[in-house]
This record gives sequence, C-alpha cells and structure tokens, in this order.
Amino acid sequence: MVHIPASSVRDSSHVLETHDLRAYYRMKYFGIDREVRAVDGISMHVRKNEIYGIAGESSCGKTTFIKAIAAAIRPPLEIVAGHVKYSFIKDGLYELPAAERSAIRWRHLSYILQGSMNVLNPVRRIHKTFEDFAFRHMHLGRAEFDLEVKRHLERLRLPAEILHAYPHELSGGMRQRVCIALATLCKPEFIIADEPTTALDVVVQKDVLAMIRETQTEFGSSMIFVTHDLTVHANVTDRLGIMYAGRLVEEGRTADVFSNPMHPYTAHLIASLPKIGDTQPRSALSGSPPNLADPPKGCRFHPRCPLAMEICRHENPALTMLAEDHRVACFAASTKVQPSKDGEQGEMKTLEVVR
Amino acid sequence: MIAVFRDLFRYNGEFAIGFMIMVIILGIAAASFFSPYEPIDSYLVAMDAPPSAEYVFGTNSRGQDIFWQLTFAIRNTLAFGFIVALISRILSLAIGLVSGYVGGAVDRVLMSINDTFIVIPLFPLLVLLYFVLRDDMTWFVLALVMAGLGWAYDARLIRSVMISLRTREFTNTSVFSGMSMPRIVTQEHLPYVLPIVFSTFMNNMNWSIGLEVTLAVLGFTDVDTPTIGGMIFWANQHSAMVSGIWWWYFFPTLFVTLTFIGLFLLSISMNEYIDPRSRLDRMGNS
Amino acid sequence: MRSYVIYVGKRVLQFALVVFVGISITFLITHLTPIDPVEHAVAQVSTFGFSSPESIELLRQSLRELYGVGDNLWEEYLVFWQRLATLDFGPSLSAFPTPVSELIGRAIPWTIGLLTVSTILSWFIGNIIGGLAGYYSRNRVLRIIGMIMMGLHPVPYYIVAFVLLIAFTFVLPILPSSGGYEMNMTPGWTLKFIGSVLLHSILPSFSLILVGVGSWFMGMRALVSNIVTDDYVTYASLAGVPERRLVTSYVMRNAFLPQITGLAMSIGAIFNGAVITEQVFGYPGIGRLLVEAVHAADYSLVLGITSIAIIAVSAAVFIIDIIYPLIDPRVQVTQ
Amino acid sequence: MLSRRTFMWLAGTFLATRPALGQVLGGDLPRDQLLILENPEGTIKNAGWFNIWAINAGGQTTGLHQNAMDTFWYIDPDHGINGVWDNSLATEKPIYNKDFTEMTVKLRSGIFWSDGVEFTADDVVFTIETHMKTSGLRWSAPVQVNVAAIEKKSPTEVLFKLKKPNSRFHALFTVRWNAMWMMPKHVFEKVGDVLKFDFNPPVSLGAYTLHNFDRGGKWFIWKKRDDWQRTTVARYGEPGPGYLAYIDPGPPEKRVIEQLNHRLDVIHDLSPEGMFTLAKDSPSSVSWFKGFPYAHPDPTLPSVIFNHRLEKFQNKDVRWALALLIDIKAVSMASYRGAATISAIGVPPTGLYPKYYFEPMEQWLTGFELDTGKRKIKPYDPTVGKQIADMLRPSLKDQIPSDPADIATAFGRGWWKPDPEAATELLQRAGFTKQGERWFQPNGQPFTVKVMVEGDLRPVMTRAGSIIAQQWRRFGIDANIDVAQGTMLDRRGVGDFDTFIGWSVETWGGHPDLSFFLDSWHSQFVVDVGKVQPPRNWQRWAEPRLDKIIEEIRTIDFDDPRGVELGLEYLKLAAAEMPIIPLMAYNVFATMDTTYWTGFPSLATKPYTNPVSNWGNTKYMMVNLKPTKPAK
Repeated sequence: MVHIPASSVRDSSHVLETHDLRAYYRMKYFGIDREVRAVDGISMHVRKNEIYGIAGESSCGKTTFIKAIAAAIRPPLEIVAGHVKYSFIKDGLYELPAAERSAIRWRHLSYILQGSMNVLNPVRRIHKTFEDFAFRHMHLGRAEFDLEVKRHLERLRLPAEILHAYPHELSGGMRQRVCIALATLCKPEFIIADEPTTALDVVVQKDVLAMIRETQTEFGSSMIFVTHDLTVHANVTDRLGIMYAGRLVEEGRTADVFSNPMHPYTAHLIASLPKIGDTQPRSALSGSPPNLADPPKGCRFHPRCPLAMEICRHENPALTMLAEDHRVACFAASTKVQPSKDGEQGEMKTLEVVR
Repeated sequence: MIAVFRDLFRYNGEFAIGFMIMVIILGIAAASFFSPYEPIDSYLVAMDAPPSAEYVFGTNSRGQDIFWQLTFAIRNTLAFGFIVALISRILSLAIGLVSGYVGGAVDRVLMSINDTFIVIPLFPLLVLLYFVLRDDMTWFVLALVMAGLGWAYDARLIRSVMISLRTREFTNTSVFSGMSMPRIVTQEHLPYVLPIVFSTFMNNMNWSIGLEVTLAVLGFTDVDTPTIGGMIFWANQHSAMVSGIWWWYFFPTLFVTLTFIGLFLLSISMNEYIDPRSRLDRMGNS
Repeated sequence: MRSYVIYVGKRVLQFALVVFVGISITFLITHLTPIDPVEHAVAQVSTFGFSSPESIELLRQSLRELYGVGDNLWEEYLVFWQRLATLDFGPSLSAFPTPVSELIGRAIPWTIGLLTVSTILSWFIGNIIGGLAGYYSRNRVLRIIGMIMMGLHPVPYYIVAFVLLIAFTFVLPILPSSGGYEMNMTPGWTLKFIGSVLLHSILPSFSLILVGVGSWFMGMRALVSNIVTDDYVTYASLAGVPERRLVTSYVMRNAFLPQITGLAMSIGAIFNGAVITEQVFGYPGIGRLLVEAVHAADYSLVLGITSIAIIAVSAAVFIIDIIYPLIDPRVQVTQ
Repeated sequence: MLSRRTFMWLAGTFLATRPALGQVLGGDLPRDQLLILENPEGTIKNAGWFNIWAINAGGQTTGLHQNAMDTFWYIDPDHGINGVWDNSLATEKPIYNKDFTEMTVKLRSGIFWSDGVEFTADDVVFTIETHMKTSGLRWSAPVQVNVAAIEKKSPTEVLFKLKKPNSRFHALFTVRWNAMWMMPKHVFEKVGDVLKFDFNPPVSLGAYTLHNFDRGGKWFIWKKRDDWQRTTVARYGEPGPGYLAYIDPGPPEKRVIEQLNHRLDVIHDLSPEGMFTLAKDSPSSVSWFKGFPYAHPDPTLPSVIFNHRLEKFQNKDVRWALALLIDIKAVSMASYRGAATISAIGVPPTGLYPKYYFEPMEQWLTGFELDTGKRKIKPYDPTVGKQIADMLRPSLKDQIPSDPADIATAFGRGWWKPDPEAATELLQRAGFTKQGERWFQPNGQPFTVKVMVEGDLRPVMTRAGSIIAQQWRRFGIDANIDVAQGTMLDRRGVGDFDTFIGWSVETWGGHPDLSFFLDSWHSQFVVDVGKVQPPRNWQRWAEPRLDKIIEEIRTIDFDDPRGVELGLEYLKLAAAEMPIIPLMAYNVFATMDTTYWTGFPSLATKPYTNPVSNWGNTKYMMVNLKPTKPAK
C-alpha cells in the first residue's frame, strides 16, 4: 500500500493531468449526426495535495468534465480526443483495461457527489455501503474492517451508531459527512467532489467544508472541487478554474483570480457576488449560455461579452499564461493572447506531457 | 410545436417508427368512412377467400371483406380504448393529485372509495350490467362503464408519486422561493407525473381492449358494432380456427398488436421528451 | 412502535370498511339482475320434456317457496350478513340445495393452484428479465427479448391461449386439451395423479405466464432504466462496486419494492378466477363457476364467489400496507 | 389447417416414442371397450348429485337419464328399432277407460334395479305418491294436477285415477327426450327429505351403473351391468360398450380436435364449419346423412316468432309481408351453410312427418292464394329445396343428392318466394307507409323490428337472425338483432321482445300426434305481457279457430287417425295466418367416430334412433354398437 506522507504537502508534481480533453455527446439517428461539445479541449493539471476548484454556470460542462476525468462515460457521451493521466497509473486513464480501471476506483480515486439524499442506496444500511465500497480494497478481515471503519468515523468525529442507520434516517448534513467518510476511508490519492455542499444550509455547509479541508490535509489527498458557488471556492480551493461553454477561460490561484480577474466572464461572476451593504441589484449578463450543439464561432463568450472585438468573432483565444500560475483565454485581456490552432486550447509549454 | 415534432421525428427512432405505425393504423381506421359495405351486412362477397390481390386480407365465412371489416373494427376499438383511457385518466389524475396533495381526512375518504373500486369484482359487474342495459349496452356505454371502473389502481399510483414528490427537496425549495402551488405542480411535478399518465394510459387501453375481447368472446357485447372482439366473436361462431380460416383471427390480432407497439413507442419517446433527465441526456445540454 | 400500532389500527378499519361497502354493493347489483332463478329451473324442466301449462304454473309456485326468493330485499340482506359471519353463503339456487360453500370448495383448489404458481412464476421471470433488460439496455439478446415481449404483451389473452391450444393439441397433439387431470383417475396424493395434474396444467399455466410476464417485464424494465440513472447507482458504479452486487442490491432491490405491491394485488385477484383460461382449456376452477352462476341468476353463488374475491383483494391491499413499512425503510408509517 | 400434415410428419418421430394419446385418455379403461360421448350440459357444477327428481340440482344428461333411468314407454323421434313406439317398463300401450279418467299400466316382470331388488308396481306407486305429497320435484306439478289416486292392482299392474279427463296423460311417462322416471322405493323410502337427497351412488334401472365420476363435473363413467339381461333394453341384445364416458369436451373447435385425435366418439353438436372440417379431415367420422347436410334434424322448428301482443304484429298482412321479405336460401346459407332442412309449414320436417304432413300439404300449398289487397298471388315455390341443392352442387359435387326424394329429405321441399312487391302491397293495406327509404307504422312511428337471438349459446340461430334482420333492413325496415345471451329465457317468458329466433313447435318426431306442443297453444293459457307465459305459446297467439282444433284433439285417442286430419287443419290455418314464420328443422351436427365403434344410427341404413347424445332414447344406440375391431 502506498501512503502519501503528510510531509509531501505542496509537492509540485501533478496528480492529474488532462491534455486537450474533448468529450462530446454524439447521437446518430437515421444517419444524421448530432454533436454536443460539452467539454471541448481542456488542458489542465492538479498538483499533489492541492484543492483545485472548477466554477461556472450550470450547463457549462463542469459535470461532463468530471465524468471525463472519472471515466464515467456512458453513451451517448464519448471521449473524442485528448488524454487523462493520473500519477498513480502508468498509462492514461482511458488506455487502462476496464478491470484495472475498476480496481483503482475508491482505492486511489474517490468521489463526493452532490445530493447526499440520493447518493446512498435508500434500502441499504450505511455499514453495508461501506462494505460494498471499500471492503475489497482494505485487505482486512471482516472484524478488522469493521474496527477500521469505526476508527475512521471516530477520527472524523462521527458517531458509530450511524452505521446501522438507513440513509433517510440521517439529516442532510450527516449524510454528506458520511459520504466524506466513505470517500476518505481508503485514503485515496485523488478525490473528486461535485457540488458537495450545494443542498446544505449555510451552517452545515461551513462544517462540511471544514471537514473536507481537514481530511484532505490529514490524508494528503488531492482534490477537484466543483461548485457554481464562488464563495465556497474562496473558502476551500487552492487554485480555481473558470469554465464557460465547455472551455476553461481562466485559471489561477484562487486568491489571484478573486483579486484580479482577467477574463470578462470571471470579472462578471465575481462582481455579481452579493456583498454586505449592497442596495443595488447586480447587473445581469445579457443573453444566455450558448447551445453547445451549435456553439458560436470564435470566442464562445463573445455574444455576451461587453468587451467583444472583431477578432473575438472569428478566432478562438488560447489559454495563455499571463501571470504566475494564472492563465486566461481572452484577446481583450492581453495582446499576448493568440488565436489557438485548430481550436486547441492552452499553451503546450506549460504542460509536461508525461508519456 | 412543429419544431419539437420535427426534432422528435429526426432524432428519435422510437418516435419515428411509432408515428409511422400510428399513421397507418389511423389511415386504416379512417378508410372505414369510405367503405363500400355497411359494417353489419353480410354475404356480400365470396366466402372464405384467402388473402389475395382482390381481397387483401381475405374474406370471412359471413361473406364479408376482412379488410373493410377491420377498418370499422380498428376505428371502433381504438375509439373505445381511447375513451376509456381518457376518462379514467382524468379521474385517476384528479383523485390521485387531490389525495396526494391535500392528504389528511380527504385522502383517507378518497382512498377508501378508491379501494372499494379496486376490490369490486369487475367481471360479474359488467355481465350483470349487460343483462340490465341490454341493447343500451353499446360500445360507447361500455366504454363509459369501464372508464368509471378502471381508474382506481392508477389513482393510487399517482397519489403515491405525488406524496413522494411533495416531500422532495426541490418542492420545498420552490415553496420557499415563493412559487405558487399550481405553478409548482405544472412546472416541477408534471414532468414526473406525465410519463406515468402516458404509460398508464397505454396500459389502460390495453386492459380495456383486452376486456372487450374477453366479453365479446363470451358473447357479452354488442356484436352488431364491429370491433376487434366482435370479429373474434363471429370467427368463433364459425369455428374459423379449425376450418383453417386463420386470416379471420390473424389480421385483427396483428393490428391490435401493431396499435399497441405504435402507442408504446410513442409513449416512451414522449416520456423521454418530457422527462428532464433523459431529455438532458439526449439533447446533451449538460 | 406506537405509531406503527396506530397505523395498523387505521388500516384495519379501512380494510373492514372497504370489505363491507364492496360486498354490499355487489349484493345490491346481483339482486338487480333481470334473470329469475326460478324461471331457469322451470325452463330446465319444460325445454325438452312434455309439460302442460297448468302444471308449469304449479311448479313455479312451489319452487318460489322452496328457494325462498322474492322476499324482502332488506331481510335477505340482513340474513346474508348473518350467514357470512359463519362463512355460510346458503344453498346454491342453480344446484339446489347444495351449499354454495361446497361448490366453491370444490373449485377453488384448482384456481389457487394454477393461478398462484403462474402468477408467481410470471412475476419472477418478468421482473428478473425485465430488470436485466433495463440494466443492460444495450445487450442484443435482451433487446430481442424486449421486442418479443413488447409484441406479445398487447395480444389479447384469448388469442394467445387459443393459438397454444391449437398448436399443442391439434397441429402437434402432445398435450391434453381439457380437464384438470386424466379421466377415470381418483384424486389422491399418488405420483400418477400428481403427474397427471402437472401435465394438464402445462398449457393453461404456460399461456398465463406468457401473457403475465409481459407486463411485469415492461414495468420492471421501465423502473430499472429509471433507477440506473439514479445518483446512488451512479455513485456505486463510480466506486467500482462489483457489478453483480450493483445489479442485485442497488438496482433490483429498489425496483422490486413497488412490484411487490403489484404481486400482492395479483395474488388477491386470483380469487376472481381465470374465466378465459378455464373456458379455452376446460380447466376446472372458480371463474367458470362464476360465469355460470351469473347466467343462472344464482345470486347466492355469485355473492359467495365475489365476497371471497373482495375479501382476498382487500386483504392483499391490507397486508401490503402493513408490511410495506417493514420492507421499504423509506416509507414512514406516519404518512 | 394447411400445415397440419407437415407438422404431423415432423411430430412423427416424437410421437413414436410415447404411447398413443388415445390410450392415455380413459386411464385404466380399455379404450376398445369404452364409448366416449359429449354431454352438452358441459361441466356439471354439482357433480355428486344424482337425484334426477330434484330440479336444477345436478346433471341430467351425464348418462344418468340415458342409461340409468327407465319408465313405461318410449316414442322414437325417428323410426325406432321395432317401430316408433316401444313398451319399455310397460308390456303394452296405456289402457284408458272410455272418458279418459282412468289409465291402467301393465308392467314388465323380471326387471331388476342394479342393487338386485326387483322392480314392481310398488316402485310405481311409491314414485307417484311421493310426487303427490312433495312439491318442487321435477314432476310434482303434473302429478298433482292430474292424479287423484293410484292403485296397485297386482305386482305387474297399476291403475291411475285422474282428477279430470286427460287423453294424453300417458305422455308424462312417454320418453321423447325424457319423461317421468321411476324411483327405487327401497332407496327413497329411507330418505327423510327427498328434495335434499343426493342419490349418490345412483341405483340404476338401465343397463349401466355409475363407475366413476369427476367431482369437478367434467366426466362421468358408466359400466355395463353384469346383469344387463335384467333390464328393458336386453330385449334388443347386449349393449356393445363395456363403459360409457360422458364428458365435457369444450367449445366446438375442441370437439373437432378431440374427434380428430379419436378421443371423442360421439359429438352432440358442432358449428356447420366444424362439421365440414370433420367431414373433410376425419375419414372415420360419420353422421346422420351420409353426406351433406350431415346433421340430424331434431323434431323442433326454428322460426321467426312474433310477439302477438304488440300492435304492429297483430295484423296478419304485416306478418305475411315480413315472411315474403325473407330469402330462405340466404338464411339456409348464413345459418347452416346450406345444411338446413327448410320447412314452410308449422311442423318440423323430421322423423316421419314428411309422410304424415308434408306430402299431404304439398298440393294445398302449391294452390294456396294470398290476397295482397291489389291482387292474388301464389306465394309458394315448391322448388326451393331443389334450388338450394343446385346452388351447393358446384362446390360440393356428388355429396349433394340428385334424387328429388332425397333432396326433399335433406334440404326440405318448398318455401315462400321472396316477393318485395307483394310485401309492399300487404304493408300498405295494413296502413304502413314508406317515406323515403324507410317504412312507418300506421301510428306514424318508424317500423322497427328487433330480432332477439341467443348469441353464443345458439350460434346457428344467431346467424339466422342476423341475416333475416339484414333482409328486412334492405327493404327499409329498421331491423336489428338483439343479442339476449343469458336473458333469452326470461325475456321470452315475459314477452319482452319484438320477434325472436327460436321454436314454439316441437313434436314427437316419430308419432303424428301434435299435442306435445299444440295443446299449450290454446288461448286459455295466454297471459298478458309482463306475466310469464307458460310454454310453448311464446307468441301468445290466441285464435278461436285453433282452440276448436285443440279441443277436439283432447277428446280423441292418441292413435286416432282423426288426429292427423286435425293436424292438417292446424297447418292450413297456420299457413294462412302466419302466427310464426317457420324456417327449418333444428339440425344437430351429431358426429360419430367409427374408429372404435360401428352401428351408429344413420338415415340411409339404420334410422333406428336419434344419435344426439343427450336424448333419453340413445339407450337404444348402445345395443346396436359393435366394436370396429373384433376383440382379440
């Protein structure tokens, strides 16, 4: 068993890398193809022991992106191009045989999902779910496993009685904590958290976030944290990526992004956050997110962009490093931003593709 | 609306096939209005002719052209099933919704009535009504009677869905966000309820047409009005199966089956269109 | 626990109410029949035999006295409930003076035997194949089975039964066409008799299963294809929970629960008999008894059979209501 | 079916590996000693009940009344083994006194019940006295109406003293379909309430005793008595079958299948199409007629029966008009596919009636004139039977007889020519008017005629009613069939119908006396609509001229030749008045499989009795049956 020592915090090696990842919904009826480009060329990486946040409006492709890096691809969703690479596997995620991919799950790669009400099997007691998910990875006897689960819950300050409960007998916050316990039981290298706090009320949300932060630090896991709620990102994530219409438009250290948003979309998102003492309603962005089956040419944001220029209508801006650890894909942000080739996004230099 | 239809037709194979089947079925039903023969007249053409160019579906032992008989039968049977299903859906939806939403004493009273309808044995009731109503027991009256008796089970189903929807989190969210109840029902809940209504609509049609055939086989329907059951009734009167006149049974059966396949395909494609989850999957707006 | 007791109490009351109202309505309806049981007895005497008008009139009077029909409806109703309390439905009017309970007792084992087995079998087969078809929605074999089911499901039962009859007794005469067991056999727990009963039940039960499987299949497939997209299934499959465990404990287990209600209702409905099955296959049972009783205006017998059916269906609803909170942890007894 | 042969061939190997199904059926019974017959009563609800004297309690034609019961006399609907009249338990015909107030019966000796007790006058006296003091038995009412006292004169002679003169009292003990059966005194005298006694197992007076039966009522097996010589049929020899099984084979399709599989020797009735299938595919099956129309014509007369209490049918012109609108050839085709024996007059063309009534009537009918108000027409067409034969000959070839006498027996003689013009004239004379395409009654109402039929229970009658309604509809009358499945009996009784297809004429078949039905047509029995009309004057026709005929018949002896003369008078009156429109005989497609048994009655060679398996006189069939393959 490989344990990542806590001392390796802020290790700069990459746990996850994607390169030009494209995941499309493809439907064929009577020879007519229809393509929805939900993830369209995303290159990014997550460093060891960091929490990487992804933000964006609903239907911007966040969920599809997560599905793609989690290998939760079911038709009609397809990986069209690109690579997903984890440090704990030799080859790319999609080059791995299905059986091996399955063996990695939960041991190295686990998830915390939105909607704690519905992510636990309603007719199964919690301890059964723990068994289903983790038993085969722990290589322990039944009694030792049970002991280990209890010890783990204790560590997370959860009462052991919940193991005998059905999911509906627990409160929403408790269920989400159970999910976190479940996701961290095997001390995986990587955790994907998809809107883990969305349905919770503010007080519980705060506790749960603290717990995520704590366990992540304690076990030294890396994490992708997806939520549309920017305040959550501000509290939890180390780095933040902003997605719009299937593409990453800005990425940087969370504090940098908040203090110095360079993409007009990011700037808009941050500006529309409610602030204490506000009396005026926030200005809304005109228009709606594009139809991904037929996205606009050029920069996908240009129809709604207050700064749109001629070039934006024709060319797709490449995600360009404009400051330390801060990438932006906007022609208006800097002249350094060049049109990307064949719609490909991101600067190759910033990536060290491990093959 | 037209755009929705076009999209469904283009992108949804089930819809396209189901739609085409139903066009054919309805076309055949509509053809009855152009029939050269009165539906109840007999001995008009040669007897027992197998399917041929002259008589596409053959003729029966009563000297009737099975194709034209079938046009009437499909028209009447479809109308019959449709009326039963429509009226009983309205009843079950209304009672299920009210019971599920209002709850309490209203729910208990409605469900007691509902359960009484579930337990009353249908078959002797229908036969006795047939005895009492006699000539007045036309297929339309039969349809009304069966609609009056066929809603209870589905009302219970809709009620239980309603109860579960009422307790779902999004309902609370919507309530707190100040949405009015009718709006919550139509916008948030209907997408969950409609697929159930559609599929019970189908099952109900299937049930009522099956029961019509059962009653006809036992001779308890108005045999002067051609229906699928009525055709089977007359075929039995002439021992058509052992006489080798298989086409007298085959074509009615084939078209009943096709009708249901058509309706089934339409209903699943409609469900996919209505159900937010599968629509998202299909249209890929995520 | 206390709330559960209150819950059960309420359900008991509802059960009693439904049975009472249901049987009362049936009592009223059966007594509205325009058929006169006495006239049927008279016709039986006069149809073929020599009879003079005078003697027919005398016969009619004496039968009316004997059968005790034409009394006050309200009195009959009270007597009916008094008798029902001891499960006595009085004498049959079309097999006078044999007690109704004796006639029912003779027919009902066949009905229960045939219908319980075929209902449960079709439930299991339909649900398991339907569940698999819903889960492995792209499996070619299951898709073909699905299409066959979709095509078979709407075929009127009479046709299915009739085609099977023709196929296996006429075209390929390998199975008996009529009866519950071989002629001249004496019922008993002998191997030969049981073998004969099984042989005779093949066609009736097969026809019932063939038709019954379809609706369970369709229902289960729809349920499962919904559950498959539910979050807990997605979550468990992301977690790499082994497929067999996923299908059984996560998908099927959840989908089976609503189907249990359906099963209970179907088993309750068994006591209505299977009229067409009994007609086509000449199988003994309660359905035919009911049709004949309706024909002969034997309201004692009609009421006897329907009362049992009403009690059985209500009991099924009742038992399911009682048990459901115990088998489905989500249902709270307070609702 | 087309593929049957192929399938049979494919199944050949499979079948070779298992015993023939014929042997499977019947269990331990040797198939070559077993005769399997259809019991048209179907499944017997209360199978363990054999007390046939209690009404409506158990089965009658389960073999019980055919083979276990006996009474004084039998009249055969056909020719009989030794003449139409057979003295069964009696040794001679009934002996009446001059004014028909006493009847003496001489009994046969040496006849024993199956439990070894001898049948004597004591049994007769017990039977009659039991019926006199118990109400609600099957024959209580006629006994109570007629019998003042019964005396045992000797062990072989009884004397009935009647309450009033009755020249037809012996009919109560004369089997056509059934009659009053004798009770075993030694069994019933020990019974408290006769009405509640199930008589299980029955003690038999016939040649067979109960061997086994299905509690579910699907089959009853009877075994030949070892002492069959001590029963009345022994006079004609030993019954052939060692065992009889009366079964419920199911609907017509299944009867066909069962006979094709040789698991049903005698079919009671079929649909015409089922009959044709057997004629075509089952070489071993035989029927009453050697070829077309196969069926045995029952001595009943299916007719269009008017409700004379309705104003619209009270004018004979209207009834005649409706008769002239019927094309009997189409009715024959629609109902029986041509296999009908038509009749224009008020008795069925069966048994010996062609000789007694049809031949004498033929000339009168040919000359019969009908006044339409505008002119006189001769409506009778004596060639209709021949026309039907000619119409069928192209498709059925030599199955159709060409000899005029054979045609008359098979298809009947003449009928009324369809004459819409005369019908129009008749209706107009009756005050009916035609407006546009529709006819209206004198009171201004549309002329509607409902034709009540029994649906599934009598398919052939339903088919006849359907085509007749169609023919009337074509003429502009609003006519439709009215399916009264299950309620026909009740509606017929209370007069709740316009017209129906059924019969109010039923005869002895072999004997020319018409009292069997005609006595009940006396106007003294007619009741108002709403009250139950006693059988069989369902039309409620009240006619003084008919009353006179009936009253005279009551005063003459059963065998008096004057009876036939009076019968002819009735026929002429009925033809002129058209109280019912006679259509044809009730043809029953009784079909017999000769794989195991031969000697079944048939018209051409052995018309000794009626093969229809539920008739009491089929006991005479058993003594004529011989195994097809001699016993090894």
